[in-house]
Amino acid sequence: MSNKDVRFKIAPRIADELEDGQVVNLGIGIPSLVNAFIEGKEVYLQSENGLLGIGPPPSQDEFDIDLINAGKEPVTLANGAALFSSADSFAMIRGGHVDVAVLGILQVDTRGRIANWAVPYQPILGVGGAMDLVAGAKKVIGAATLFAKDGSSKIVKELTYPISGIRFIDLLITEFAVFSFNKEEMVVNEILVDMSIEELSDKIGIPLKWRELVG
Amino acid sequence: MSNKDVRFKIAPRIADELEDGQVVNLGIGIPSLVNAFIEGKEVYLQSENGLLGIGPPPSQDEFDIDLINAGKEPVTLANGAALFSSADSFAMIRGGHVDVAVLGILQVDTRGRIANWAVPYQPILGVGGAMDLVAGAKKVIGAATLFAKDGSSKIVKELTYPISGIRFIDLLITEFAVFSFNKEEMVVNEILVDMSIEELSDKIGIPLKWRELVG
Amino acid sequence: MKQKFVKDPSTLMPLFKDGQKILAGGFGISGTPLTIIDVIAASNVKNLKIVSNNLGDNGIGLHQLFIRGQIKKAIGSFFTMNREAVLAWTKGELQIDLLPQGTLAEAIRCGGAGIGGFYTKTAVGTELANGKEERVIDGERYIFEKAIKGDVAIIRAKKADQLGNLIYHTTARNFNPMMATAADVVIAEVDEIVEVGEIDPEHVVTPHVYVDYIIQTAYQKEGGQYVKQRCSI
Amino acid sequence: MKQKFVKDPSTLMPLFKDGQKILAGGFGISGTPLTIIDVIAASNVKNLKIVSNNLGDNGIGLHQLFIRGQIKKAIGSFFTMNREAVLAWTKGELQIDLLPQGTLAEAIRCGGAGIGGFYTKTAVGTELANGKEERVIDGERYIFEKAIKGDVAIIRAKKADQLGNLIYHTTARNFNPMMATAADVVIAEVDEIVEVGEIDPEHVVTPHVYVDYIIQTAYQKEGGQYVKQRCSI
Repeated sequence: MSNKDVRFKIAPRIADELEDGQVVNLGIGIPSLVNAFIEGKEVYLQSENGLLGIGPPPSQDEFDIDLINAGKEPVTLANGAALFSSADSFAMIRGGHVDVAVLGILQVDTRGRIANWAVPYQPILGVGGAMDLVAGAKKVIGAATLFAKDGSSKIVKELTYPISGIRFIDLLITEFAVFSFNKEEMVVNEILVDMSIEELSDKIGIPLKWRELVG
Repeated sequence: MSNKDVRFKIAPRIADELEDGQVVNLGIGIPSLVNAFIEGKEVYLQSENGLLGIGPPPSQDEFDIDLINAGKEPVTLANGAALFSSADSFAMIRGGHVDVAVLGILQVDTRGRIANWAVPYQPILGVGGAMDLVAGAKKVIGAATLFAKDGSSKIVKELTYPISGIRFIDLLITEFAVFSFNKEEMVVNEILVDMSIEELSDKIGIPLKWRELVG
Repeated sequence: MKQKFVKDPSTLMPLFKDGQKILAGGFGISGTPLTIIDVIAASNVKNLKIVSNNLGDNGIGLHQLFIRGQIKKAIGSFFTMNREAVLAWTKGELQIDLLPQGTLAEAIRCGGAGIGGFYTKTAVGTELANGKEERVIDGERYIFEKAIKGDVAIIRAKKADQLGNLIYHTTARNFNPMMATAADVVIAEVDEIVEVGEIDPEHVVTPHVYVDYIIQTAYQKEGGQYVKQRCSI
Repeated sequence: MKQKFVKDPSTLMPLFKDGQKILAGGFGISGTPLTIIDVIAASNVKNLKIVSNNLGDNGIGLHQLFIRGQIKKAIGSFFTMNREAVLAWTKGELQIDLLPQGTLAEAIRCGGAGIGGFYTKTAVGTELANGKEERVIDGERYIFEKAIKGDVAIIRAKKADQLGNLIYHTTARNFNPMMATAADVVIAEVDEIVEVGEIDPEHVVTPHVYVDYIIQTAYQKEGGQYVKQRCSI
């Protein structure tokens, strides 16, 4: 699969996790593609620059460069939207009122802590709302291709990239599998390719186990 | 003069101190009477429950029990008014955006610290916005009859009533005289009755001096 | 769409439990959720901790809960006018936490905003600063205040859309918008419920994410007071 | 009524001085006071400390001030896209204080609200918490952040009335309302100036007390970008 195909495989799987009535913040990158797969679901998209209720992408006529999402892409207002300041928006995020944040990640450790804002040995000059979302959202879903460009696994025993917060994420969705983190333990919820859990373990170099399905 | 006459003597003198363009918060008691004497001045009245721009008292038709000032008296909206929450209102007050607070006082010491929210040996169960206004307004004008019901002077060397904050007020307006506090020193700006400064000093038991008029 | 509108307010009764901390909007009677307070009264829950500017008046609003002995502790800024409350406090029957009005408003805002606490210049050097940490920041004295959160917030708005977006009416806004953000369960009492889309996104004061239940008020303004129109409970 | 509307923006030039801390609204180009920034550029003031989410883009907005070497320090949340700024920082020519976006927004709000500082849960345990005080409140970890204030705030709104009451346009609101509260001098750039009374008191976002000067924007939206319409300076 091309990188683009992979991303478009991950996005609808993320959409499957979203539930009617949820307030969801979609990060930049793969998470932003999720918007295209939630039609029919009553999900309310929050944008940290000050909007609850992102509508469908604008037509040529609707296009307004002032009305943008956190990735600075033009958007529209959904029916029932609300506009507010950045202070009010981050009060909403940090205060635990966003049900789900879907965040692109660079690394995740096997307990569920993520790195998604900076690269080692590079100037650290941008963070945006990443840390607020990690600290504040009720549920955090990580989204990423499982392997970096250099072939290394993004799931690691210890983060080597700068950490984004002390909070453990809930779910990691990759093109190979869906992982969940319960009580700081990583388990496999679902394998999305024709591969055994042992093969997947070998591929990422970390022993994996299935989530125990409780009654 | 009856007590009512006295209060109505103090109120217009306070109004004289207010300037066009100022945002003013009028406290409960004598300060609330000032409203009647500012006609013709462009003063914007702030009410700490969430309003900038109090209009004239409501007619029978306009009366709305939801639209009240901080003293819970019915008010109207002035042209150009703005409504906001209590948090935003006290952000405005505490943040130093109210030009003048006119506050009733129980005592003031000779440096300009005031007591205006509680009585000694009584349960302390109400403070409202008093301390926020003392701490936050750019200028504080104290308003009071000079003597308490028991005949004691409200100007004292040391407060015996609970203090309202560490801030020194700027001006004290009584029925006898106008006092100002500069660099923590009390001086007499103006005597409003037929009395010498020595007679006034005797009356309150504190030596008084005139403000030195500079330039 | 989640059905937030509850036709019969009495069905909300199970939301209230003994010992809860309840944030109640209102300044005097203005902006007070009178109908929801009637539900709490009827529920007979006890030992409530009430966070509200004051405790209602004349048997209306929170004063009703006080009279019925349902309140264990009141956290607010102005109880002087609630004479029985003062008496109950003197007798040790009511606990009171007194905060400056602006500190109360800010603490509730912080509670809803993921802020643990803040430094305010209000009340420095006064009796209300007793036992509170003081810190000098850039040469100015401040005291520390912790954020306030509640189990349930009961608020009063003018209009809700079916999603739960709210707008308020004049100074009846007061503490309601912050309280809407700072509790696990938020119930809004409104005059009017409209279709989604009828409130301009620029005018929404409380976005729907904060609101769990909406009821229509049973009270109307008549002759300078609120009069109960329907026997809702 | 104080005349806040300034017809010729260039007359505002004396308000800007070397070494000032300037709060500049905007998220990307949305909500950025482009005309006021042109005035600052023309004023040639130097060593500015700019508080803004980012530093504009493509020679527009704050990027212009950066290119002209007027900025000594940038306090914001996202400079990664300003490649020359990153380079200048590497060379030691530009100081940068990086804050999480929500911490930045909250610090500015506190600056305007008489709050000295606050405890936030954002960034706990990260490199951005280095050197910052940590405190556990009710079992949760928080870090301390000081309030931010400026000498001048330059903000962008949709509409002002002659008094200075402001309303905003969609997501161009962003940092502007907080910045309006947190500086000694506040200049608002708007699309439209209307008579007092034309903005509903319920809809005012920034009350007039916060606004010192109002100018009409020289920019209009055309073909997906802002284009300067009048040579204002």
